[in-house]
Amino acid sequence: MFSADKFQEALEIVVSQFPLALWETVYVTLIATLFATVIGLPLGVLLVTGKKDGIRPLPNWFNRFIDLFINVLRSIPFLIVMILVFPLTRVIVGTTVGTVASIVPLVIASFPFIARLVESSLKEVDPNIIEMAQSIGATPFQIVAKVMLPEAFPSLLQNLTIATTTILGYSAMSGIIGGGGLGKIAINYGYYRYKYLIMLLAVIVLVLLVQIFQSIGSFIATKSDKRLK
Amino acid sequence: MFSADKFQEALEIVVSQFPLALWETVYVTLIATLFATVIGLPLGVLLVTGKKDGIRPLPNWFNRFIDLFINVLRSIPFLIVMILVFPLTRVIVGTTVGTVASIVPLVIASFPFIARLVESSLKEVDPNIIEMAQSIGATPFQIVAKVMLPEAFPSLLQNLTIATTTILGYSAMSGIIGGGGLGKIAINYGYYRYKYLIMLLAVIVLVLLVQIFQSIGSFIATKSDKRLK
Amino acid sequence: MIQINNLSKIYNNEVEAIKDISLTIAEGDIYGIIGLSGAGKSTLVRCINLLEKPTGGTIEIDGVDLTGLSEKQLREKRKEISMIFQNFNLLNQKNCLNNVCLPLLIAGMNKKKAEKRALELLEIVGIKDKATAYPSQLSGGQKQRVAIARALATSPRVLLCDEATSALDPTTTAAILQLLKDINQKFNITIIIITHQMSVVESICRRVAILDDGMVAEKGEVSSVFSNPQSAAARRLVFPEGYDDKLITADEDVRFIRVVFDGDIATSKPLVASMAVEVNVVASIVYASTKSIGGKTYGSLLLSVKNDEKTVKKALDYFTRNEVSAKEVFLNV
Amino acid sequence: MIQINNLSKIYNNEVEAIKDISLTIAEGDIYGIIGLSGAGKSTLVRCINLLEKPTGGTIEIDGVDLTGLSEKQLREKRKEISMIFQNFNLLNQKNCLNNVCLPLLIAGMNKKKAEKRALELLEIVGIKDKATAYPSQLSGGQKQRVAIARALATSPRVLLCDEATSALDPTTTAAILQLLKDINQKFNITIIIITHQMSVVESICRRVAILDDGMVAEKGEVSSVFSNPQSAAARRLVFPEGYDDKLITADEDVRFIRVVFDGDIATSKPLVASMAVEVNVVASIVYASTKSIGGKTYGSLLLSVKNDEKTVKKALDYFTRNEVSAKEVFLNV
Amino acid sequence: KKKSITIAIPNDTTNEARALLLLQDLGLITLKEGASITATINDIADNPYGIKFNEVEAAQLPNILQDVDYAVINSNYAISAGINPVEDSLGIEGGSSFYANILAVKAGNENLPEVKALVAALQSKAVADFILATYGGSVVSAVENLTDGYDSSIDYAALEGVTISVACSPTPHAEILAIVKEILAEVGIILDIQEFTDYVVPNNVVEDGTVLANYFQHLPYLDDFNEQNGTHIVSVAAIHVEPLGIYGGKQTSLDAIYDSNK
Ligand SMILES: Nc1ncnc2c1ncn2[C@@H]1O[C@H](COP(=O)(O)OP(=O)(O)OP(=O)(O)O)[C@@H](O)[C@H]1O
Ligand SMILES: Nc1ncnc2c1ncn2[C@@H]1O[C@H](COP(=O)(O)OP(=O)(O)OP(=O)(O)O)[C@@H](O)[C@H]1O
Ligand SMILES: [Mg+2]
Ligand SMILES: [Mg+2]
Repeated sequence: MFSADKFQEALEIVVSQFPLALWETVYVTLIATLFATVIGLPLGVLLVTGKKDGIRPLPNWFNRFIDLFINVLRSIPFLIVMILVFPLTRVIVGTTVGTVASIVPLVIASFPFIARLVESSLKEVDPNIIEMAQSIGATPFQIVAKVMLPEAFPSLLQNLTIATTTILGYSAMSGIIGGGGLGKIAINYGYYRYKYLIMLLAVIVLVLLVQIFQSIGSFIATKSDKRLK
Repeated sequence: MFSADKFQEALEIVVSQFPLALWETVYVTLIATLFATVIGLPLGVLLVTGKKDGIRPLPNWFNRFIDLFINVLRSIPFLIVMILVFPLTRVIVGTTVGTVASIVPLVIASFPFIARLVESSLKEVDPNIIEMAQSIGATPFQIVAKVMLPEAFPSLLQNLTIATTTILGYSAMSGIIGGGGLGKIAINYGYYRYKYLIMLLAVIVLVLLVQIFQSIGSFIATKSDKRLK
Repeated sequence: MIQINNLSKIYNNEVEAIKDISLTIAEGDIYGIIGLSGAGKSTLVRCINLLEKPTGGTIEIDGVDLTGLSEKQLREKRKEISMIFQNFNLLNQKNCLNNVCLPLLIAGMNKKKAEKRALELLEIVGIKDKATAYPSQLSGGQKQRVAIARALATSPRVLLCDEATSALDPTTTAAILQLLKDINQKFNITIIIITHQMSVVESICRRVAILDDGMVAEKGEVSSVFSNPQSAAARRLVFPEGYDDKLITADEDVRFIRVVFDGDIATSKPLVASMAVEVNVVASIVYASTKSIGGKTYGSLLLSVKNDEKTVKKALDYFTRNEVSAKEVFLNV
Repeated sequence: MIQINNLSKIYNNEVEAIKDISLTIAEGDIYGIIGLSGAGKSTLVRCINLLEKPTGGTIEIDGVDLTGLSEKQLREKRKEISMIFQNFNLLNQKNCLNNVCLPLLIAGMNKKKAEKRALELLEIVGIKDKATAYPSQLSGGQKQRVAIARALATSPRVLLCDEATSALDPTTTAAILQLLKDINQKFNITIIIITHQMSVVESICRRVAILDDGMVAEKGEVSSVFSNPQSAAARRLVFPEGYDDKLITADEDVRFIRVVFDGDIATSKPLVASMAVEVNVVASIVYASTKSIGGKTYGSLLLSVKNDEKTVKKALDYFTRNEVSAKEVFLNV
Repeated sequence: KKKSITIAIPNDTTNEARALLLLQDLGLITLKEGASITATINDIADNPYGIKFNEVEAAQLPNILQDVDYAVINSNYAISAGINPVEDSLGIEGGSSFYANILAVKAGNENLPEVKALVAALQSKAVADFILATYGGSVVSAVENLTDGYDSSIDYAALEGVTISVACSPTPHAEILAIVKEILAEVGIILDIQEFTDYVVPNNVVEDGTVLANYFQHLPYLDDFNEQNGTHIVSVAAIHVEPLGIYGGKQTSLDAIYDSNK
């Protein structure tokens, strides 16, 4: 299927482009995940605590607003998010092209997703335990910080791992605005240039990367879960 | 910002294309979610039950294989998934283009994601309750069907809602292979033709759709959760 | 002082868990709340610190109506009220030490001091060796003791115990009760104890309220309620099947005397036997629950004697002479 | 018959929860397991149905070694063994009725029949009115009763009860125990009861094992173990602080007699008093736990009498004559 | 240290190569010997001005123009974005029909009456007029002998009611096909225009027979595609040319490049 000189060519590209691309993928994914978590986590917390029967009920219009806001961002296709956030990217990064600039739409597209996952994790915390925290006079902030987040930690970690690999998947598309990374190589060579061997190699490295993220995430989540004996 | 004739043009497109596109979006999303769930749910169950300390431990190599398999699919950018599944699409749908054909790559791209979300939900089921089920001689299948799934139901529903909106987002990209829908309109007009008004309108409809999905999902999840009083 | 006025709680507009309850609990008191399963005991104490929003009525602690407080004021107030939950409610992801530390950290103590205090408390409840174990690695009784340690950690002014010793063996129970008694005396804290172990009420409570189907069936000094239960609900609890209508009606020729030992009398004193010898009253033990701790007897006896004014009087006099509190009990409604 | 041989369980390679335990539990027996909190009681019963994989030893039920069974065989076996868990383990998302139905459906009964049977059981445990309530809407005791109903639903051959009445008031406890006794007699099922309520052991168990720090400190007939506990652990449980080293050493001039009432003697018989009058033995009650049900007395008394061979003999004779089982107890080690 | 110049170029095969060839023509870079329609930035032999390249999806170039010094943009995207290729470009490809967009079908179908009818309509004067009027020189008709829209050698009566499907890109192809649709409708032929936003699928669907023809690519791209994928698609007519131009973003003239090496 793959001839000798295709191998030769692929090898060259692997050697010349993969190290940088790998590095770009890793740092774009991690930084985007980091920022998306920084925004998504508090938002997810608000989604749970602000509910009518939550620990710090917020006005109903405000809840609806956050809900709508997240849904708006989640309903916009990533391609369009990329365009829409250009002005924002420009303000933050100074430009809209390149690897660094691609982090902004990634963050915008994924923090609502993380917020929903956080919401889902926090909802699993035993209401009796939250009640206990209220009974000792903990403030809503303390309940979140000292009870809900620690109790939901394994689940949060599990979900953040899911988010990270999703972001990694999205990051492949950032080649569209000049972002780099393995996803871009896979798409550029595989999709636009039919060099399936290179695509395959890029995908293999991506898989390894996801595998590593996933293993680390699951490992810590399982290790840190004190409910299992 | 938007001149009168732009409105005129937008209105025409809204009237002529939106109804079909809306319908396409809804059915592609729902059918894709359905199939992705049909595949992803059992897979997610296997991920939890097959673990070394699960209720039906599977050989280690098998667990690793499923894990790898899911990660492989999760690491391949959606664009590439679309291309790679062409042969499969042809076998299943008979063609590789069009709205119906776009369901296949959507399913392939999203069932691993659903499997992970299901895994995350099922992990939250109280191990003591599973133990109880074992003590009454329930088979692994019965434990899954009668204990784990019902106990995790609100969380599963919450996560499936997340998955549905993510699939809806992905479906926008299926315009590339001739799939239809609001996402395609948003991308074709907004992304390729800079007709932001039409894009905006398409996005608004998408948002409404997500809002509806989300509301239904959250509503049922909350209603069905018997842990809250 | 805790003043509960006309408290009621209706769940989901249909289950009337408690109905129009009024109680006064004096500062420094140890107050028992007993009642059948489902009587509303947990609901009542959960209303005291407003974990459950009452449907009606007020709760005043030291003259402050809790139902009228702002969120923030309520939080401050709650720091003075500890609760031991019926189902422990430990954080699953934190070890015992950190579970006990939690209320201390919430109250603003620094980590180091909190850990020191937590260790002390774990030692007091006898599970210092489990400090680094997680709840899932503990036995039922051990979990309960962590919950007790946590509740005591902040030296609260009010302690609400919802079946705080139900998972403990008698020895550990006695030790925990002694601990509660000690801190009650030393720090004058008010303790409210829900329990279904009558021995717990007898051994540590001063006053008791008996809940029945969401209402207070009876309340008062433990000695008087237990020796002379007026309501059917009280009798059912105080003499679980010891009280039996058949028995009473069949034996119209006996009368009952309840003797309560509160440690003032030495074990070695052979009361029932001596009474027979000394004043010639032959009493039969209908119900007994006593134990001797450090040579003193605690608990109660229900004796039956001949239905005869003089005999009853002789018996009561005998006990009074011996400085044992005794009362005639009327078991027929 | 349940035969436990050299069973041991070590958690995480460090906590030796039970150590080399061997026990034989006869078919149709009601067997009590008592011990201090953390002694290993729950671990032991959890090993019996192999919920906990023992580190060593075997468990034979009716001659079949469970540890050697295949998954499938084990499942079939487990259908004959019900367990009431210390922490209930109810499905939170199912109402009481469906919780009780679960083991029936698992066993293959059709939905309709299962619901009928579940309702019957809920009625028996006294919470039929809560059939459609969810666990979060139940009181502690109500949850426990659902767990009991669930365990009884399948009419098991063996019933493992891990503190099955700890959250229940005395009246409900008595009713549940009566229920257990009835089904034990009617269906000859073997019941293993973990409890820290000595009254439970006394009122329903025939044999008892006392666990101490993971080992069997003592085992045998309830009447003999309770009247003459040999081990320190047993004494600590049987006479919770009633047994007190100081007391014993201080009073070398007394000897102890334990009297067990098993319903054979009428309440109205004034034993202690009569003994004083009739044979002139003045006994003092060191520890008492008795109750009278339907005119019969159940429970036990620990009496102290003068340290004198003749007095002790006279007392024992007196009880024997009155057909009450009594034994001298040696509290000093 | 002076700042280097950045130029954004399309990231898809042919457009990237065309952009690089245009820059070579402008004397900004030199490509390796033999670099052709598949050239990438890896094929740059000499980059005397130290230009940095950003490979961006073709459609996004107008959007990011203001963030780079220059961008090489396809005319169709430039027009859509309100940029006038004739007036605004700092350099533009010649009207060479080398890059003419073609109508392509699977080999063997060239002489089908449906294909012939389609070709006749696409090469009509009406279409040429539409292109001129709508795109004003930024899309140039490549048809030499304009027809009246119909081919006299075919039997239109036999084609009545037939549906012809064509895969195409949204602009300008789909817009041009809209005119064709009207022409064919006159004789009862239904044109099914299927828009695709990528450059791979339209060839695949022609190859597997899902659609009859496609109209989105130029010949060099098709040749490369056939070679790489082993497909057998042939061109039946050249319709229009979309010259690629270089536009100023942060810069207003190409002088900034030439100056940068001084
Ligand atoms: N999963 C576990 N990991 C580590 N240690 C454990 C685990 N489960 C129980 N233990 C320890 O094993 C010992 C015996 O526990 P077990 O639950 O059998 O006690 P128990 O006799 O039932 O006590 P209780 O009356 O308090 O319920 C305890 O010291 C407990 O801390
Ligand atoms: N969240 C709720 N929703 C509906 N009903 C409830 C709820 N919580 C409690 N109840 C009902 O209220 C009544 C009183 O419950 P409560 O928990 O106060 O009883 P309790 O006296 O503590 O009983 P126990 O001794 O069994 O713990 C019970 O009938 C119970 O079913
Ligand atoms: Mg309660
Ligand atoms: Mg236990």
